[in-house]
Amino acid sequence: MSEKQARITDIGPPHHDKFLPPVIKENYGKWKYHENPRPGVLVHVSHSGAKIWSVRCATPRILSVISIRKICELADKYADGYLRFTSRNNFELLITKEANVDPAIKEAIAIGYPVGGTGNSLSNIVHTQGWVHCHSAATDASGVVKAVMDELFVHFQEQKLPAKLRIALACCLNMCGAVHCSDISILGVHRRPPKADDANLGKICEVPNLIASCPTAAIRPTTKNGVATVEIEEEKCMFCANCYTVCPALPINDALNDGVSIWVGGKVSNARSTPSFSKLAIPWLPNTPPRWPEVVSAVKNIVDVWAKDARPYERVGEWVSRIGWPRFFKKTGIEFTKHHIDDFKHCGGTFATSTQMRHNG
Amino acid sequence: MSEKQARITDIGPPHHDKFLPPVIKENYGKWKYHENPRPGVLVHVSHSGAKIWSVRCATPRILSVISIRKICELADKYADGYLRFTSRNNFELLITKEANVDPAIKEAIAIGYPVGGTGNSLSNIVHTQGWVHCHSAATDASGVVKAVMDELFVHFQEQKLPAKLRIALACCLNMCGAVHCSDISILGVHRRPPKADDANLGKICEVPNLIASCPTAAIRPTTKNGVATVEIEEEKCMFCANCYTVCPALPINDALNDGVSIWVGGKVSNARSTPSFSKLAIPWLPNTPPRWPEVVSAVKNIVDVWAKDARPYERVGEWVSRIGWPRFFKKTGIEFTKHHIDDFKHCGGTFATSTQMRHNG
Amino acid sequence: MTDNVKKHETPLLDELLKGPWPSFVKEFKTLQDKKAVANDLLGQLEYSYKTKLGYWKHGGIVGVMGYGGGVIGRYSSLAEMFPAVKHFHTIRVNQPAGWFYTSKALRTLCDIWEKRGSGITNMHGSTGDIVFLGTNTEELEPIFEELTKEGFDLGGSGSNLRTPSCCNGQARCEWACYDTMGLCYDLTQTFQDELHRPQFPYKFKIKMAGCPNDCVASIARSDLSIIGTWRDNIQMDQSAVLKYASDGLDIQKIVVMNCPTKCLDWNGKELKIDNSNCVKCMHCINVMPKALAPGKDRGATVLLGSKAPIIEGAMLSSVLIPFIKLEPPFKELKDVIGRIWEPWAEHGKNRERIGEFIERVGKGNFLEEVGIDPVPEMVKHPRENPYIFYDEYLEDE
Amino acid sequence: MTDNVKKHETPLLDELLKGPWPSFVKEFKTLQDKKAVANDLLGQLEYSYKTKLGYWKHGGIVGVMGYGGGVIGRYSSLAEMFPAVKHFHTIRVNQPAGWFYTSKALRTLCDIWEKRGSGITNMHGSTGDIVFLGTNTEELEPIFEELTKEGFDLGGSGSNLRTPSCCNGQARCEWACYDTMGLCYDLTQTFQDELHRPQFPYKFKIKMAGCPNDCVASIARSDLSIIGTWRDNIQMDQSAVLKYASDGLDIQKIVVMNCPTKCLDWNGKELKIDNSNCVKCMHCINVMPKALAPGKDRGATVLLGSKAPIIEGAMLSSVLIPFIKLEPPFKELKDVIGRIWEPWAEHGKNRERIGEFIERVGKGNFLEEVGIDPVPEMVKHPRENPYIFYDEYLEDE
Ligand code: SRM
Ligand code: SRM
Ligand code: SRM
Ligand code: SRM
Ligand code: SF4
Ligand code: SF4
Ligand code: SF4
Ligand code: SF4
Ligand code: SF4
Ligand code: SF4
Ligand code: SF4
Ligand code: SF4
Repeated sequence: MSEKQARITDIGPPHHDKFLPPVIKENYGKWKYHENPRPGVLVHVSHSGAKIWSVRCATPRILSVISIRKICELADKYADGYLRFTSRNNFELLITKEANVDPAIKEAIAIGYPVGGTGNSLSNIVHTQGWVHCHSAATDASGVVKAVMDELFVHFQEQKLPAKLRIALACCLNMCGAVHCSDISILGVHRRPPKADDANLGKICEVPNLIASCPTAAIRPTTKNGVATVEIEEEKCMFCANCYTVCPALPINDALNDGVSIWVGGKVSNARSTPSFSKLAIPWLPNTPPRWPEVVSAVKNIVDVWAKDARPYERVGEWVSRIGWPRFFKKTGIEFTKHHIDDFKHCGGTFATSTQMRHNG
Repeated sequence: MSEKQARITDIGPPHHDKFLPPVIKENYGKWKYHENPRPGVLVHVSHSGAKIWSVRCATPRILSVISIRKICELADKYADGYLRFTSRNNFELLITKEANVDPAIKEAIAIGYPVGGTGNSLSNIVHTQGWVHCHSAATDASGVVKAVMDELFVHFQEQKLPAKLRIALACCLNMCGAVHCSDISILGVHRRPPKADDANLGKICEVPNLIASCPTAAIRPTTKNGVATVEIEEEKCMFCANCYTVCPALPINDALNDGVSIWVGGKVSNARSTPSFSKLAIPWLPNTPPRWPEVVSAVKNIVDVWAKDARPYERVGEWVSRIGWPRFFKKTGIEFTKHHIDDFKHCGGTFATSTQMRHNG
Repeated sequence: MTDNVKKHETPLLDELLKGPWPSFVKEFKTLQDKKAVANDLLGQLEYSYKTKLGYWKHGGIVGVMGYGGGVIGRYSSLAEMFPAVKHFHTIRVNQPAGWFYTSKALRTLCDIWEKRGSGITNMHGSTGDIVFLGTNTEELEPIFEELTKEGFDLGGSGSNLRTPSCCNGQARCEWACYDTMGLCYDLTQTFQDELHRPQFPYKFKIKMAGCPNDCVASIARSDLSIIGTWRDNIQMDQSAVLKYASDGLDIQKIVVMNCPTKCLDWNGKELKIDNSNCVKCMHCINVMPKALAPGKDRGATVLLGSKAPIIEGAMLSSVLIPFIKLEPPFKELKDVIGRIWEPWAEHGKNRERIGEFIERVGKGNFLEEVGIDPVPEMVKHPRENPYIFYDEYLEDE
Repeated sequence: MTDNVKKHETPLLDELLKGPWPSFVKEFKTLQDKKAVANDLLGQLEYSYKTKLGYWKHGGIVGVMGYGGGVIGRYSSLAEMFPAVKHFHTIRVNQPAGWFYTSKALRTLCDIWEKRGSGITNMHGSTGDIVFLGTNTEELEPIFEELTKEGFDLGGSGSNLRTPSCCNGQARCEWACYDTMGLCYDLTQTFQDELHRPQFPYKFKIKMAGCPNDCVASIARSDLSIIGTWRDNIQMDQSAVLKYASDGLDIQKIVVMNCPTKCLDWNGKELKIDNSNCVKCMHCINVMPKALAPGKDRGATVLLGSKAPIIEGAMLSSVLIPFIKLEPPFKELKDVIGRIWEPWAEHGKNRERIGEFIERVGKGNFLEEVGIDPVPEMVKHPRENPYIFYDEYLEDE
């Protein structure tokens, strides 16, 4: 009992007050407006007249303690040691003295943390673990992100896009990155049913649970070489990997057929249009490490077409809503296939139930 | 064999050519435009300059041979014997001589067939059999229609509504009248589970079929007094009557609890907005023959509020889309209940998934 | 009274003789003295009004020889009180396309029906048929014989093709983009066998509208909806536009602002249409029929699958063919109809409408089966869920 | 190298050292010489890049004493080739609200993690945690002890409340309609037990955004989404509007035309807002932050149920409470949270998120259970199907 008391638990995170720069503490809840003097920089102005400059710097999200310490030095030097991370894995130096802003930017860039991602730009890609840490990944996360951001880098640095551009990546259908609601999403997918490890399955997994885990009832119990295992009805499998999550003896990874799908037109904000899901653009592209050229050029193509065609403040989905899906496919040159037509449970609502069409568009 | 040959079958309907007035035959496919000189009258003008006047007269849809013969006389007198019926059960005298139009109108009205229903008016109510002929009816059809049209009669005669107003009625969920897509719909509903006729059920119906017919799996086999019958799990029953369609020994009618629901905002045309389903406005009103005053005043109320508030050419659903459902309920004074919230299979798509709201509306 | 039966009192129904709208009760009353069946129908209906219940029984297959449809069997459960409606079957008579008649033809129908049935009709049923309301089983064959002699045939019921119907189209409407009545007649004749003999999992309805106004509600009420449209530019008479304006039409507010794609532009002097963005909704044309008209390259959009809610919820038809030319003998269309029936007839479950079937097997698979290429016009938007049934994959060499 | 292991060659990964975007490979490389685990992680990842497969195994519950979450157990299936990553568990450390840090705090975290783990992190995980990427089972307790000593605690995993997160709100944003960070801290502390000990059918996430821009994607990524909004009129400084106009902003095109309810009116001199039709979408405010601001009667909309697609398809959160005032101690909100957890915890199926639960039992029933009145703001539109589970009826007297 005494031992238990000594052990500290359930304290929760430290209170953020400890980490706020004085100017923020003093003006908490009193901000009046902000300006965006250059890409990557915001200045928030208080009703009191006080100001705080935020310099937004990109990270690869994976950070070693070495790098974090370097970032700390930067914060010490220009921001009195105050900084924060954003909901998209950038960090922001919170600077009180305007004079520190430009030098901070210069040094951040110099040590490898580009500045940008504000306003109508492309910010960091929300992403997940991939082959770095997850058992479930149908593709890598960080590698694809790096390759795509290298190609689209100018859009992070500049604010010349029609609207904010939010890209997300998830390495499997679990979608730990918010790919279900992003302007452009990159999603790792399997294309072959899981292959039962017959020898071990019965030992590791509970067969009834396993059977129940399959949303399409594709899994049937069977016996092979005298041991209980399962077989997968290939026609019914939609490669969701839910069975694999439940039972590790049903690996679904397939070097040749795993790959990447591309989705477009989702959003989260309530600005102008309501939040909406991403829609399928490209069902499958191959996994081609280290730089996934097919994925990179597919994403770039969509960005280019959108950037050229959209009106100001028109997010990708809003742009497609205006021009219509037929034109999206035409303008991007992406092929429309039977896979684009929803055939899951609630598919009826996605069918075109009107004669309204741009026949001579 | 010879007998069989004598029997005429599979001849299909007579060719319509036989029934077209000469001016239509000559100008078939050559009409240039039309005008709507007064409510109930259309004049179509051909590229050739030829004209045809149509005088639209209401019917109760149920017509005796006596009445049809009277209508024939009218057609003979003013329209050279040519007439047609419309997709909403009105008839139209097809008149070649302009001079016949006014006398035709006068006489039609005199013998009980009011003229109107064109342009932005209320036309006839599409409806079904009700207690006149159907086993499945949860309300009468013709009686409700008569009561509602008596009340809204002015809107049939005039064209002062914001847009076309299409009302439909179906006496049960089978919805033989197009109530699923009408501006205002009147739908007969049951509210109690079917009661098995235990003594006869096993004889008349196949129990497995019957069980399979229930979409919510509310029907369970059982034995009573030694005979096979079924019992209904009351909590699971959604009163759809599908079981009764399959098995007459499961009557669902209930004098006290059958009644009428009101739906709004559906449409069929592709004009402006795309076709859309009707939505629940009032879950239940009592069956109060002969004149259903609750139903009549509920419909009238909706029509009045819409007529006052809508912009030109705004159908009921388009109007609600603009003002939002919260205001629809506020303006009409209709109570919003848990029954308005969809809880059927695809309900998720009907939930409000945005913060966009008129808080100070 | 043909028979010596007491005339039923109908105090409740009599209430519905009042008021300006034509009264269905009056229709029964005109025959009450002449026909026992009308009298008993009134009696039973009055009883329904009193008790708030219906008293009809379904079930029991009745019909005419060789046909699997066209008659709806119905029996009174109060036959002892109302013996004349003990049997009260309806007969569905296939209407002429567009519901055009001469008084002569109507009188012929009346004569047959007065002789052999209740004398009461629906003009028309919801599907489009002439509905003869109420007769005995024994009268069915004679009625059929007399009808066919006069050139009329029965309509559909049961798991058949149902009676196709259409708007009046080119007969009396300037907007019809194809000959709806011609097509309706042609399809009805071509598919007589499907209309009269059950060969489907469930009913199949066809409705034809000449333009996107859809005056027969085909997109909501038919498994196959054929709706006229055009591919080129709206035809415009600029001077007629000006005339509307000077006559007081607020073109900006009433026309321009209601265009779903905002592809109209009106500067007070000229109306401009960005036809590449026009979705052929008809609104501007509807408001200014003398100034605007559908284009010249006309045809139809073919949609599939609408139905009432039983049992998975109502459906609207969805796009199968964005644009098809429709000229007699309508070969391409008929070919498509045959092809869509095939997989449904073969794999459809009992009481599964084609729209439900398509959702169950997947529209993509259905298209493959039918041999139609998927196009984005078929969907509101591509899929949102990642559950793709990939059917292509690579194999190790 | 701490251990005497050969440095793995990584020709494929080295390709990702090139290019302008910061390289995650570089992050591993900075530790490759110092830590065998970094070296073997690089080795295994290079092998993944070569073979296009991942090599991690899940399963096996690992964690710290008394907690049911906060650690994700992970094992290499290539442990013979890469022994240092045989165990490679992640630790989720509950971030401070709004992800604010001092360099001092960060250095403390770095020191602990360099000593006891791979030295590699995610700043931050998708749910918001500080993610410590890769350590051994034996290190878990020591790490936990050192973290708590420094004032940090673990975040959530498993069928727990997950680590709540929020936008920076009033700390640095003029639009925050309530104190997101204050609320986030408060809820996290209040629900420590739910966060650390599994007591739900599945995970439960809370995200808080200060305004409808939703900078933490709460409406898409949290079972409970609390999004700031206001009830009164937009605050406007007309002269600042004019300044935007004279600075070249096309107010008509960029602002007015993009308003979802077209409730703005701009005549070149004055901007008028029909606030009764404003749906608080933020767009006009976003474009003109110096001229417009949310109203003064501020609070939040509470929405429920968003999640990723497994297994019924993705969901967005839907409205539970259209407007709620949010002042410490947030009693009403906490009360609601307790009430929504109750039926779900009791009746939810294993691995059933609350959004799925609500769809299964019916939102109306759920509301009844929770004691919240249904209002039309909860739905896009009322039901379209007639399958109403009436639960009131009349009985014969
Ligand atoms: C006669 C009829 C077709 C037939 O073959 O029988 C017909 C005839 C015409 N319709 Fe229709 N419509 C007829 C049923 C319909 C239906 C179907 C229905 O009501 O079930 C619809 C779809 C209704 C819906 O959307 O729910 C329909 C939607 C229209 C529209 C689009 C209205 C809208 O703004 O949504 C127009 C255009 C207009 O009137 O502006 C139109 C226009 C017309 C025009 C002007 C076409 C023309 O140039 O001849 C005709 C006269 C309309 C009038 O009443 O003023 N017609 N029209 C039908 C008359 C029914 C009746 O007795 O009232
Ligand atoms: C007579 C008619 C109503 C009317 O008063 O006009 C009618 C009457 C019946 N309909 Fe219908 N339906 C009639 C048009 C419709 C329509 C409208 C249409 O065709 O445009 C629909 C909605 C569209 C559709 O097909 O979905 C319709 C949807 C149904 C359904 C639901 C089908 C579904 O898949 O959801 C049923 C239920 C069934 O088939 O068991 C049904 C069943 C029935 C039955 C056969 C019920 C029964 O088992 O007794 C009714 C016979 C009543 C009787 O006393 O004759 N009726 N039925 C219509 C046919 C007349 C005609 O041939 O012209
Ligand atoms: C670490 C993290 C991804 C990342 O790289 O950031 C993550 C990683 C995993 N997620 Fe996740 N999820 C992470 C945020 C999310 C999010 C985003 C969010 O929280 O905003 C989602 C989508 C939102 C949601 O909750 O639906 C998400 C939806 C899932 C799902 C699907 C749940 C569903 O109901 O659809 C699963 C599947 C499951 O639970 O079995 C899952 C399961 C997993 C597992 C536990 C899979 C497994 O069984 O091993 C992953 C462990 C990977 C690993 O190697 O550590 N993860 N997961 C995120 C947590 C870090 C943190 O605590 O900050
Ligand atoms: C720092 C951050 C919040 C945080 O606590 O971390 C933030 C901060 C701001 N957001 Fe945000 N947003 C942040 C993530 C988001 C997200 C979430 C996401 O991306 O996952 C969204 C929803 C995205 C979506 O809809 O898919 C988001 C949607 C917005 C919007 C609405 C954009 C739109 O038109 O749809 C605005 C308004 C605007 O910029 O016009 C906005 C505006 C702002 C303002 C201007 C608010 C203010 O006055 O301080 C801040 C600077 C924005 C900028 O980048 O120019 N913020 N913002 C997040 C920065 C992420 C990053 O590193 O890039
Ligand atoms: S998206 Fe899938 S593979 Fe990627 S981290 Fe999440 S569960 Fe793992
Ligand atoms: S991957 Fe999904 S669909 Fe395929 S067997 Fe496993 S659980 Fe079933
Ligand atoms: S709606 Fe129902 S009750 Fe009415 S005619 Fe059709 S099947 Fe019969
Ligand atoms: S009425 Fe419908 S839900 Fe109720 S038992 Fe019959 S089939 Fe089932
Ligand atoms: S559908 Fe079109 S073509 Fe047919 S009658 Fe109506 S308006 Fe005319
Ligand atoms: S037909 Fe419809 S979409 Fe085309 S220009 Fe006219 S109003 Fe616009
Ligand atoms: S959600 Fe609103 S309050 Fe929070 S940071 Fe974004 S804009 Fe500011
Ligand atoms: S907040 Fe949105 S809805 Fe309100 S006035 Fe501004 S743009 Fe319009």
